[in-house]
Amino acid sequence: MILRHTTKEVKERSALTVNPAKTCQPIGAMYAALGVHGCLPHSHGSQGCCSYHRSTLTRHYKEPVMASTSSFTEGSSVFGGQANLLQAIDNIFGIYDPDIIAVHSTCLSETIGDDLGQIVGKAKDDGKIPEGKHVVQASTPSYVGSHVTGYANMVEAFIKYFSFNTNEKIRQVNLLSGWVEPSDMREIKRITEMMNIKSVLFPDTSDVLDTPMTGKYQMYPKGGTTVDEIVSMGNSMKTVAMGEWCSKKAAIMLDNKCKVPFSLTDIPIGLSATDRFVQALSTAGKVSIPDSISEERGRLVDVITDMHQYLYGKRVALWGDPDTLLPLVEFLVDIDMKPVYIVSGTPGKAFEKRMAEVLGEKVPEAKFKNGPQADMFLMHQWIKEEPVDLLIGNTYGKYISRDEGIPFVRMGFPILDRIGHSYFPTVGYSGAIRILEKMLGVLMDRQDATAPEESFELVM
Amino acid sequence: MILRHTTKEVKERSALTVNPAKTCQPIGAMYAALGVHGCLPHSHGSQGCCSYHRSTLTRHYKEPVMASTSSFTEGSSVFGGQANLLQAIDNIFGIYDPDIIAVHSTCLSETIGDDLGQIVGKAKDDGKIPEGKHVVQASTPSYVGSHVTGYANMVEAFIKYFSFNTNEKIRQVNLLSGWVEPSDMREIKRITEMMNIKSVLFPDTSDVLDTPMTGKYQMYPKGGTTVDEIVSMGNSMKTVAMGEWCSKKAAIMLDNKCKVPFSLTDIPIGLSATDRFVQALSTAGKVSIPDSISEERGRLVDVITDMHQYLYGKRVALWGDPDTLLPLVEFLVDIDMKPVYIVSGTPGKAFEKRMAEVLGEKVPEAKFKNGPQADMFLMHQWIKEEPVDLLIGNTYGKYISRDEGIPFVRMGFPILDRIGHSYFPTVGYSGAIRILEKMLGVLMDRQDATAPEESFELVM
Amino acid sequence: MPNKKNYTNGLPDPSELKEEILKKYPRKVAKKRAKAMVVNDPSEGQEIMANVRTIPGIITQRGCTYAGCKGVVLGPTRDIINITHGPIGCGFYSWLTRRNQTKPAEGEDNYMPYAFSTDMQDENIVFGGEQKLKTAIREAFEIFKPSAISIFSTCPVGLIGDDVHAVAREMKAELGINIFGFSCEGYRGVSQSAGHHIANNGIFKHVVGNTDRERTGKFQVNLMGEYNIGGDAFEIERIFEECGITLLSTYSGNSTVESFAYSHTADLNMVMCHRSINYIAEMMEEKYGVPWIKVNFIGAESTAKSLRKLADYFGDDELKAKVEEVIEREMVKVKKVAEEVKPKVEGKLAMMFVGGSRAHHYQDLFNELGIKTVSAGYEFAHRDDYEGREVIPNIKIDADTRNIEDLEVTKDEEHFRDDLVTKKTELEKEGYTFKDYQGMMPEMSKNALVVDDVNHWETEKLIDFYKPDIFCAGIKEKYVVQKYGVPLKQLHSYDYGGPYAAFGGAVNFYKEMERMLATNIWKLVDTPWKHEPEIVGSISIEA
Amino acid sequence: MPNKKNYTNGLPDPSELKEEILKKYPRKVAKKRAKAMVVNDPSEGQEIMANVRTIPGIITQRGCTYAGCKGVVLGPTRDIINITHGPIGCGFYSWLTRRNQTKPAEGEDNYMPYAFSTDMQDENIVFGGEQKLKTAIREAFEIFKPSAISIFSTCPVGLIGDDVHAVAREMKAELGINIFGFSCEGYRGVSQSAGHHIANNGIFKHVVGNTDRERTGKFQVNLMGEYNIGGDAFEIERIFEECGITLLSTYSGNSTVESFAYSHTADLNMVMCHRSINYIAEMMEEKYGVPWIKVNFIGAESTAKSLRKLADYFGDDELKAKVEEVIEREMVKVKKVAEEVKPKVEGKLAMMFVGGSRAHHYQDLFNELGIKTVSAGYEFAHRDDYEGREVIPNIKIDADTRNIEDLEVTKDEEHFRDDLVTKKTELEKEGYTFKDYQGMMPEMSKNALVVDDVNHWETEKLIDFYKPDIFCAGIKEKYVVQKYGVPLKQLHSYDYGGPYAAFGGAVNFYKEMERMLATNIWKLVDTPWKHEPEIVGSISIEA
Repeated sequence: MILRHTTKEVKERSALTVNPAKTCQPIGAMYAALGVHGCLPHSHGSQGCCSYHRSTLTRHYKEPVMASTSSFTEGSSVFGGQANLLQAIDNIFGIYDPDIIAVHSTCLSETIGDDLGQIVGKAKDDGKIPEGKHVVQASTPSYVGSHVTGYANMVEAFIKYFSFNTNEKIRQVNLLSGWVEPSDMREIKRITEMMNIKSVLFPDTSDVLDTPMTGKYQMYPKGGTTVDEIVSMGNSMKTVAMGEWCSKKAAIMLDNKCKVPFSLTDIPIGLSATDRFVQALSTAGKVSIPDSISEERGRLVDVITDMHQYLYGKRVALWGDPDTLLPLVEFLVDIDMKPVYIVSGTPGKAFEKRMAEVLGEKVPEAKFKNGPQADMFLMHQWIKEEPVDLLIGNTYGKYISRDEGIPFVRMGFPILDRIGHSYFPTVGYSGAIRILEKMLGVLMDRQDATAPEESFELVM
Repeated sequence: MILRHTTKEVKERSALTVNPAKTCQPIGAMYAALGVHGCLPHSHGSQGCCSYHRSTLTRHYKEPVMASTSSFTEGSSVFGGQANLLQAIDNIFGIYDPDIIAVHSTCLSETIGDDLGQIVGKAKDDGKIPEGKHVVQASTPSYVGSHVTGYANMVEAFIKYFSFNTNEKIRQVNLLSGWVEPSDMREIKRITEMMNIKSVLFPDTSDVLDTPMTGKYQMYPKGGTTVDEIVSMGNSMKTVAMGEWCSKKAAIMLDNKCKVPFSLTDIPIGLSATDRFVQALSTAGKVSIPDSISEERGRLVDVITDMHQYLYGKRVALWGDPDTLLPLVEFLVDIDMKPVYIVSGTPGKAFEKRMAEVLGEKVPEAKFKNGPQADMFLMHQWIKEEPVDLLIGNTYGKYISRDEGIPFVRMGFPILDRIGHSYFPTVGYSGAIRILEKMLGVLMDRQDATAPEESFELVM
Repeated sequence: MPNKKNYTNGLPDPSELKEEILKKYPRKVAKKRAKAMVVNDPSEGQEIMANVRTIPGIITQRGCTYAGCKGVVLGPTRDIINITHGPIGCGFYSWLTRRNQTKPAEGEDNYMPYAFSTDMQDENIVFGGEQKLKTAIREAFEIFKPSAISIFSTCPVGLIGDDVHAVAREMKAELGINIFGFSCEGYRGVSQSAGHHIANNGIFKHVVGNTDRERTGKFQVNLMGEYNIGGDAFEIERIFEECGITLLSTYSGNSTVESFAYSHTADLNMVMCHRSINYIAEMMEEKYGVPWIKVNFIGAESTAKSLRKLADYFGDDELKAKVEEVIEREMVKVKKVAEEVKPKVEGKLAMMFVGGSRAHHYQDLFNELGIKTVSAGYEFAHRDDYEGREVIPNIKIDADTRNIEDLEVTKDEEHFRDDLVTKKTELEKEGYTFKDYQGMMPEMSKNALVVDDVNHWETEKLIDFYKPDIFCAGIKEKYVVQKYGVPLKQLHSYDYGGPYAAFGGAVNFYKEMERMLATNIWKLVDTPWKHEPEIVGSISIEA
Repeated sequence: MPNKKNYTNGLPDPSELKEEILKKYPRKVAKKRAKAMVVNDPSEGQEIMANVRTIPGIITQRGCTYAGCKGVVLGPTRDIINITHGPIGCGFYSWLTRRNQTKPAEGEDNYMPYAFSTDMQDENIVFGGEQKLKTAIREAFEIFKPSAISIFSTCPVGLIGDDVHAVAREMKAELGINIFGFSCEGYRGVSQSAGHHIANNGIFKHVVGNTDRERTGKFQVNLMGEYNIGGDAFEIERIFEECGITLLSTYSGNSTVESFAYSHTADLNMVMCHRSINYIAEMMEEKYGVPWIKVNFIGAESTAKSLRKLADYFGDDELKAKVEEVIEREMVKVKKVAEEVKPKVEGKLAMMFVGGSRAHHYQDLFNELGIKTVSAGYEFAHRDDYEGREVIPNIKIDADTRNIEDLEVTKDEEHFRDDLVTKKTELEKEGYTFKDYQGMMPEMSKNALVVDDVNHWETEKLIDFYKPDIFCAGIKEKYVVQKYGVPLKQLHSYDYGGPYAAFGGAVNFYKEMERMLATNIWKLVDTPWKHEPEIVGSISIEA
């Protein structure tokens, strides 16, 4: 037992978080900013923040993750970080030459009250921002929300800074991608192309966090949404925003600032959410859903009906982010699995309401919680009380998996100990087949490993 | 121990095959014929053959696999199967209305000496083949070669029957796909499209053996190479034939019959074979290799270099078909793994020669054998002598995997107990990443399961 | 997906459906198939055409004689090396694909996970394969040291003139173990059924009676025609053991040739799958005087009935009491689950086309849940399996059947159980019936459509007409049927589930029906935009 | 991929490279960085600028004070609940990411796999977080019943005025277990280094000397600055045990606070990572009279040397003999592998930029394989780590350093080891050196480029100039460097390999170098068509 101190008696906690199912805002802001072409994220705080975020993202992607920091010391904390940021902006443009610096704040700079807008304004006034270059800034205090909040704030900041309605409507749809993998971003673009819809996907970390090995390092890889594209989003016909937590803010900003109406859908994970996404695309793009899409859907349904017996009734514990957990849990319910325990450290009242809608009738025994103390320790305690057949979540689940001997599918952030997530999508119908393949793989492996010899099956 | 009678002492055998690493010709002919649009494969033999082949293909694909049979009885075996086949052709066109019937022989009809060409000719003369319909026939005696031979023979038979050089060169390249999965066929088409080359892929089981669930059964799904396409192959500029065992015969037929020159490459599994395939395409299509291809390649190399430590020196046992084993073994050698035991029931001298070329210097300890008695029993005995870290092959490896506790990646035919192979390719650079993901998955799962608690790793 | 129909007030007359099916066929085919399709009327003795050749070109469910002999009957026996003599395919395809479970003790032989083949090559076809077969037998003996080896002939063997029986005799003499062969070439007979018969003959000739054994229990029986798919036999074994009944041998689930050899010392043979095994039961009665009764352990009620019949046979009060106790205890568990499941599945419609007995037996299980069987048929049965054994004398023996040897069996004076013959006579006087299989048709509803050797075209039409909620057949049919949005339950392999036999099996089956019939996954098949109007592109890439 | 260079005849003068690097910088930055880059000349006492602020905007390797305190020093201790007081991020990122292995006995406490945080919310920032911290401590106590709890302050804590030390005192009184806090806010100091110092202070103040313990061995030592990454400490423990040396406590690999509490009863402190732990060694000598020596267990030769120095300290003949026996036996295994590997990797070039000691220690391992270190530097070291401890008196104390408390330590009259002071004096007379760290630069080649706090731009230029065969750094650098086709070995996490310490570790490292340097995978990077001429499309889709 590695987690030897976890017992099944749940004691109510109001202050202590143990084994969190979330992390802090700035890493989300950093990830979002990486999805912009030619952008260097900048962490306005102690250099440890930047180091931690880069390390975590690097471990998840096994790819270079570049970002700079204001390197606060005690002095800056007392006198404010303006001098540090101004110097940083100067150095960054001089040495690393990005097109954009995307500054996010930290708990430190927020606590001391640094006004990023004012500082960036001063940098501009002081001529520290070269012609044609940009500094975007977002307030991302670590003590509010979670990493997802930081992502949403940075996405909103870019829209606020760049998108502009010139009153010339462009026949394109904005896609706010939500916190998904580079592979997922590729897949969303592929689906949209299949629908014959011209779109701008933002942010877009494909070709940024899955770059080829070529013998040459490129600090600003070819991927990422371009400035021109983000600007043009203000002239689009419609926005399809994926994920209430990740994308709603930016969608509202686009609506308010540029009068681009939006439709809010879930991140297209699983069957029903992809159905809704495809329908939202169809409405937004004013196109019929082509047969090729229906065929991909049909292949997914085919796998579901073929493999139903291995999925049916399986009890699942999940942890992660609301925008991915909601459609994923719905998918599990769709295919007769029983998502019985769900935690997310990310707060937001909609979580409980929507989970109740999805689970209420079908899985009345389900326990779910988000926000403070909705952590992996609590989930593990629930599991100790009554076990599950499957775990789905980030790498930290491996301790529970090993201690309890429960099959484990890695999904979410961060995945620190396996590869694949960067390359193979889990969104869309095809992505849902991958989710099925992964779940079936571990469930069937378990069956193969534990079946008595006489009932070891050749055909399954 | 399920295979409790397998011991490490290898006794030379000359007559007994135990746990074969091959099956018989007709199933290959059936699979190839399914890759033609509107075609019903027909087994000219006992109805058991047809039943066995359909069952095996169905279990592998979890999809309808339709084929008819001449339903020999004792009488037909004595008097010849002509009456049965004539009656079958009549019934099939009347009841099931395919565009093409693809007849293959069996050991039974071959032994009694049925001449398929003559019988089909008689059917034609008797007016049993409706206008615009076709009966293609291939001789596929079960006692020669293996399932791979049957595949090659049926592919050749189609070319022989349909392809025609009208002296009007068409600016397209023929692709002879080799025995790969529907997903692989899709991937080969995608790669060729990326290269901007117009091509005909034959056979093509995509959209045949991976059809969507729609609430309606379609006996002849939308996929499969069309008759027009096969006809047009006689006018193509060049043929790229994948796999010596699977595709060489048809390539030669096209060259001899239609004067379409060919280049023979391996099935593009792994890095080097895909390099050669892409280069063959480039030469055949007279196009430069686009950056997008180099980038996919670079992503593969990136994964290789990132994960090298988990692959390096791992001993692997493999079984399967020469055309897939050769490039796969080369890939393992490329990435510093040690493919030490390799068997294939399929005969052919080129196997030994090419394996020796790939393995000779790098893995001098490797044992490999093909043809008679090169079976899974022998391979298992080798493993008993000195174990391996990984097994790669079809589902029958699961018994060895369980008995010996060896991680196991399913590749090849048939895969009876897992899904995924129909949907996610293993060819091309991206397919190679999938192979890496699968191998790494089971190797790392093993590490996670067996590591002492104090060295259980979070980050890998 | 088809809309479901409601047949609570009786089944509709499917005569029009039958006509429609036949319309598609060429005249001769239609004529033949017409006789294989019967609109059932249990009040009349109707005749069905069965056990006749499948018409060439028709997409049938059927397999071959080899499959019936090696795959079905001998396959589940673990302590014998079954060598397939022929090209590699047949041995490969019958390698572990039938889910016959077996449970050897530590150290006991189990050759079932191995495929043995002579892998004939063209030179063997041209010059004969006997030498290769002999060498293969010697190699098998040398490596594995089995106590028995059998040889299964595939199609070319008979044609090229290999005498597997002579080889077997020679090798038996040379190696000193039991070795025997089967002429079960795929083309013999019209289906697997011929293979069953050949297998029965071979086992009876070469194994049964080879060893005697001291009585080890008060009530010694054999269970026949039970192949331990998914552990069915284990569940029946459990019940027998709890009732104090000694199971000498099962033909052939979880079996050994060792146990076949002394199975003639049983007091009674119980026959589950009538089609595949009645030959041995018959021969054993002739030779040893052991009577047989038909039983059915599929369905909780049927299991109870069969157990009671067994107890009645022995007439022992203690046994009867024990049987009642077991039934009562088990039925509590069964009823609990049935009560939970039945409301969710009652009134659903089933079809089943499979085997030589399951298409009949499983109707009992469905009945227990209130699920109606609207159409059924066998894949390889004979008329008696449909109409009951009383028609046997009237069955015309055609050429295909004549090709299968009918063993001439004579009384074994030393071992013949006159006591059992006496017992049988007495019991019969009291109305106890032996060898009394009634067949499927008398037990099916009026207007149910009974179809022998159903084929693909008929399957399509049946689904279209009845819109069944569940279809039972085999792997080849499974995904065809499911594409229509109709779940298919494999009754050969149980879809890798089970056991479904006896009481525990009934519970499993009820739960499986809940899974298959109370799910919403089939509602996912239609796209939500199926009925939406087409939109003309606006924000398209080309625009 | 860069072409490799050959430096067998000495390293080239990198002055031009340095100029080129500096050219890119704004003037003030260039001026500062110039002092942090030294073209090494081991014959002179050169000065390097170190332990100064990283310039804002520069992409540095460095982390923060919290990382040094909680992550590095306290993280590896298993029997204490380490609560991060702050927003969730810091606790999350330091959760199990440093590979400090630990091996509790059955039933012993191990809180390392848990992340504890007060997860501060905005109301805690506005109204203060002390109450929440108290509640969190009570909850932790109630659920886990630990014997000690510590509190780690993150950035906002100091700013909003939470007094974690007062909270600790209050809770300690309330709960009756050892509770103490660290003011290790991320912004204190200029790197992790400040955190080490703060951690040293806290442990010394709150733990060391808390319990006495009877002597359990003849030779009692502590090992300091060894964090059991990848099991290094286990390997050293094994060697000590075989030599008969009693390891009281390791700071802090595979450690417990329980062992820190009696660690003052040791006869000697051995310091591995000078940077992170010398404070405790110093303070322990002042308070308890326990002397310390610098050791290095990275590299087989260094290990042998360190063991001999240890034996010489105790001066015991039996111990000396035992140490020689162990060295001899282990070196046989080490040399065997070295001989296999060396020919394959000899002459390769390495660079390393990491830590406060590894960039120095690992040069020994590389030297044993004939691999030359062309450039190196530390991430968070001080001048003494480069130039040797003799420069300490000359180091200018700047404001950032002054912010870190220097504990005032006084002699503990009761426990002070006068015997050890005497021993030390005697040994010193014989030429034995204590506290004698020489630093990295004197041991590096002439013209090697030494760079403190190397950054991304410099990394790029270094690679371009030297074309190294292997680059050692951390996770943030790994994939950047590898994109150049240069393999990177992480020397923080060992890339999830190891142990690399002592003799067994050397064997592992040699083999790892064989894997990394003798492979052909880097030759796969270039496409085979890289140098082919462009072809103009012919059979294209559009055509």
